[in-house]
Amino acid sequence: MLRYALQRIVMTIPVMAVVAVFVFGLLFVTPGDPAVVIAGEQASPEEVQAIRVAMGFDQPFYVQFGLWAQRLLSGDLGTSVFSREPVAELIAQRVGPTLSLLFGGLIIALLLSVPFGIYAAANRGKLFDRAFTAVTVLNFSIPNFIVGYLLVSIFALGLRWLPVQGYVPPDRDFGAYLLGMILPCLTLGMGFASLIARVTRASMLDVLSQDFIRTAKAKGADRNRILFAHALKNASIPIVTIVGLGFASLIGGAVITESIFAIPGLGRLTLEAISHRDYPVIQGLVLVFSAGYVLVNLAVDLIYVLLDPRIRY
Amino acid sequence: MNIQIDGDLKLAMAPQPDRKPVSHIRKSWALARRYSQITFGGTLLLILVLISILAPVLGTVDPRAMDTLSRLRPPSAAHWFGTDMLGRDLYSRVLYGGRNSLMIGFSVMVISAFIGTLIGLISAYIRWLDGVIMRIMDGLMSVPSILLAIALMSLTGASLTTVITAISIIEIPRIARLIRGTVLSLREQPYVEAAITSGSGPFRIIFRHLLPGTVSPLIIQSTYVWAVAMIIETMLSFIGAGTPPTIPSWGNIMSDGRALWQVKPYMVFIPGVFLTLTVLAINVLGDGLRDAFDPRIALRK
Amino acid sequence: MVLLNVEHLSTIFQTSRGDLRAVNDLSFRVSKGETVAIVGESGSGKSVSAMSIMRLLDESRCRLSGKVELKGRDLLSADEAAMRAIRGNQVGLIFQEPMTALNPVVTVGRQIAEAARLHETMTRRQAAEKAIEMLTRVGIPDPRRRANEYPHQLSGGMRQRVMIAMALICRPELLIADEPTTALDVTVQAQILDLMRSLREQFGSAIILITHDLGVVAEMADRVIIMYAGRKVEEGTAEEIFARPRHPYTKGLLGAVPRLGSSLEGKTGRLVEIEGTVPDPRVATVGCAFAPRCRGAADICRLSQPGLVRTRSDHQVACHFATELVVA
Amino acid sequence: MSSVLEVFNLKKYYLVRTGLFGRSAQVHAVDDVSFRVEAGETLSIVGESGCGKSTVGRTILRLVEPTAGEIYLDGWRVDTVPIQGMRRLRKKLQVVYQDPFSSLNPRLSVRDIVAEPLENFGMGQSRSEIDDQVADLLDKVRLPRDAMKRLSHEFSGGQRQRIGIARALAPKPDIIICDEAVSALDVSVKAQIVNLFTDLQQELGLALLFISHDLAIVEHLTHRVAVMYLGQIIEIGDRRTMFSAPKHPYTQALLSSIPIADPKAKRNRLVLNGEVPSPINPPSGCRFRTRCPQAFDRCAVEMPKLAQLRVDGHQVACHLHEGQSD
Repeated sequence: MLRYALQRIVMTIPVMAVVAVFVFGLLFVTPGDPAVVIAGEQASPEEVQAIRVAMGFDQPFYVQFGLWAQRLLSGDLGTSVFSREPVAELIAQRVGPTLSLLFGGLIIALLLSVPFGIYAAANRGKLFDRAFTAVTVLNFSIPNFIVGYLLVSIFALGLRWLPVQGYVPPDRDFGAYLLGMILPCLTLGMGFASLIARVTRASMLDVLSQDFIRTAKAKGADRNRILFAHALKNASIPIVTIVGLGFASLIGGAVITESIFAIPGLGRLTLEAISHRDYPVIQGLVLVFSAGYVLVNLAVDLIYVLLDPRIRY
Repeated sequence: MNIQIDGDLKLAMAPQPDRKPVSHIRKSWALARRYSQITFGGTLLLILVLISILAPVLGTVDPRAMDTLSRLRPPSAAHWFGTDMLGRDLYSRVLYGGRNSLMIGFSVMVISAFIGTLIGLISAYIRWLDGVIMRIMDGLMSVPSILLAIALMSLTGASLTTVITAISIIEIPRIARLIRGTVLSLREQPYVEAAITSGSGPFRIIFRHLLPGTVSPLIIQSTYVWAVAMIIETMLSFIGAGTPPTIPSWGNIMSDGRALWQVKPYMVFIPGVFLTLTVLAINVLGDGLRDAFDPRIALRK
Repeated sequence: MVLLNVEHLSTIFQTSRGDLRAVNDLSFRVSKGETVAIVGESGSGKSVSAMSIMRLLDESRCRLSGKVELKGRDLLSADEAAMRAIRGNQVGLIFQEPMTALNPVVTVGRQIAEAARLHETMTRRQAAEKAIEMLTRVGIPDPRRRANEYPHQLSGGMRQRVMIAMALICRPELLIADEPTTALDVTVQAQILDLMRSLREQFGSAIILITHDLGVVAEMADRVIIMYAGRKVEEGTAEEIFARPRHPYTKGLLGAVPRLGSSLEGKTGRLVEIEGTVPDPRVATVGCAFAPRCRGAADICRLSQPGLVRTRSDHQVACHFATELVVA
Repeated sequence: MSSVLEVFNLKKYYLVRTGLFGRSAQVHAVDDVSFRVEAGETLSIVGESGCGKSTVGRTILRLVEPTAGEIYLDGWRVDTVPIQGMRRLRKKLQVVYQDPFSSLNPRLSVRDIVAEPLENFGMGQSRSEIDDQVADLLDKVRLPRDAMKRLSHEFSGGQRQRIGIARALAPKPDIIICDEAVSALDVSVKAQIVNLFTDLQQELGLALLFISHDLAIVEHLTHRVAVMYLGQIIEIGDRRTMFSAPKHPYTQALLSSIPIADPKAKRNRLVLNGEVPSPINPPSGCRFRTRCPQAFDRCAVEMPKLAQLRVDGHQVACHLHEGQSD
């Protein structure tokens, strides 16, 4: 187990290296002078030159990358061009709301998807299953900001049960924090729920058609036992996989959701960085988000070991 | 040598029992019912595409024409979907915007299908390159797609080309992985081995035995790419990092309506409904194609 | 004493291309402690008939008719709860491919114990002990360790032993074995057949053995049922069938299988061919389903379906020429 | 008689890695196998699953690269030619696969499947010339000519296997490797295909390398038999001797394990204990000793060599029979 974990951790290194090279290289493959890109079209030549020296653009590519990578490995993500603050610090300040949102969204997605997916698979072809299929494909097709606006229209503007937008930190007023997070988490979770639900249904159907299910029936097991004691553990492997793979889209959704609900998280930071052309911050954010994705998938790989004895070590 | 024909052949060659002649309409109807998802998705998509293509003859005005006298008008006979804060006719903007949104999605689909297939094929065939290519694809896939697009867009000026390029870069790894996986599993098929032992060279094997097998998974995946690309374009435009504001697209129209959405929700929801219908049509079509192509699922039905 | 009585059993699948009559008017009996082999090629309906008897088919997609009585109790009209109480308890089942028939993510010990706990009230620990005892009886060395292993850690032969242990743990009166040795190598097959014979002595279970291998039939069966295109075409004691096959299909089957050692008798000429293949079960036939492949087929064979005729007290055949063949 | 196929000391070891940091282990799939196939004869390689018989065939076909050894086809060295040169040699060496479903490309017509080797080996100038040859080949395998236009999935298993045989016959090979070519077929169809092989051999003077686990079928069509166990040939000889007086304890057990379709046949069955050991770590000395009822001390120490017995051409690798060799 330990060796397997180590092996998986080692395997994330090349992936992260590719991301780092990519993020760094982006500035150079884009047409035009990177210093001009960062400074903006209206900047004076002096300003451009200042940025060029500050960012080290006057040195050859490999030197720059070497220096950048060296600083990166020591945890230094660079300094914001706009606020002059260290990028790592900016990210640390904003990470809390985003984590709440991602975690809440994931929980809601799982709660909304897995039970219905199982139920639909167990009742394949019946009315519930058809309705389920229709609802998931519809929900899957609505961009999540529209879902967000719909939810706000109903629950905040219409019924006035929940706040329209804004974020209250949990240490100031925990109740308000929870109340304020319901709609954002629902917005984020619903689209993801459709994806997980579809995979749950499909993989349950796949497992239910296998021979060992017939064996369980032949032993005299009842429907619930077959569904939960025999099928679910087998079916959970693709479910866990899709949660891992879909995490990237969850992160993307979080950026949008934060902007709809005015939550001061990493997504908002990203948008601010874009409007300021604050490239070091964008670099840092892409790296951090990718690392998050890679970590989640590392966790997924480790969960496989618990679920499937055929994976050894 | 006396030639004896098998009984099973006699059986197979025997004239089939006469069937009642079925009219073309009934046959088509039966097919349409059997592949109801393809029929539904395809028809809806066709309608939406036609609406955008025929936008100039569907009672629209110049989508960029501003009329400062009639700003923020609600839907009426003159302006079916109302007007925006610059007094532009929303109905015309939505129809013309659909052209751009659909075109961006379609272009991304074609570009990423082509390049992704090429990369996937190279990866499956040239072993020493496989590791490198796949690590690069893994790296690209581990960057959340919206973020990747934002990063790309923030560096290049906003234009239709850059939007299409950015979204294609996101989707290429997915296609490449699919094609690589399909080719690798097809290569294990005994019929490909049989082609090798029949003396076929690599070109014949690729073009005759491998590529045809990737067509159906590619088509299925491509439809989803189209849908996803349209959603990404909308999201990018919505947060102001997508299609330039001068070009109408569903994302841009919604982005314009964002600030006022609590008072004028139709500015977001009308283009939203069009987008949702389009994505729904494409997704349903994709599901239908998958069920029709995938013999494993089809058998179970 | 009759343990299982099947009368006029038919199984019809509803497919998009029409009704598929997989089992057609099948009747047979199994007495206590008896081994009955059901023999046929793929598509003959032999497996489907076993699944129909135990009501293991998806009944939303097929129709069962006729009568299946286990110790006088009708199974086709029994509700699902009653069937569950019978499955694994009074009737055990073994399947062909032990790799896919075992749950890959549950230890074999637990899978065996589950079969016991579903029918008898016992603690987890008692069930586990009983599972280990069964593993010992089916000849698995080091059963305590093996009980904690997963199916993929066992060899094919051992997996089939696990299946047998699972099927027999409640001492069923009837064991249905669907191609139990087809997926195994011959030397392992010999081991499993040996095991099944010795367990048959110990447990006294009747066995329905479904197979296409006439060699296995000859080694195991008391009575043989030959199926073709969903119908029983011949039935008799094993000795009768092998010594005096009446139906042309049975004769063909026996001739098509090469006999080991035939080269020593200097007769390794051509094998007997049955021309053609099993007919499409969706196409309704008027006459005898075997007629298109039968060398002796006459007009009557294409026009009317032959009924079963008793040619001896222990032998039935469904062929228009059955009685004439006896004379000939 | 001349040898069509000669194999000397063929070895195929696979490396299996146990994880990224794990040690790599060697699977001895084929371990020092030698045999020859004469023109027009059938040599059968029999054994249980995992004994390496299919790997032997795949190595000869260069579908997998041999680890060591020499392979000659009509005197030409096969195992060292570059893969481009191999394509020309394939004309003489064809194969019929086990699965009649997956071995035919579902997207091609029967004509295109059978014509593929003809086109590859330049055996026809025009389309009509190739069509004529395909039609002849369909005659040879007893398929009607109008099958050409149809797709392979319209045919039954036995018919598909005939298509596969037609494809193998197309380049007029000297030898065909039949890799479990009848195993997947139903009993009655199996007999048809076995008979077809026998007829084709007589008619065309083909050599066959018949790889199978079904000894009863093998007995029916073979001239000589090689028995494999854990990657090695443990006994090889002509059919009569092999089936009447098998020498190796494994061959004896294998033959006695086959159920005979006669309820009155009373036999002394030799049921082997245990199962085939792992080819990653084969037993020392004789590979069969862990299951052999007659094993003695020497078997664990020394690997028995395949040695000629006085009986014509019959070779066995067993310490029990060493005294009888010349």
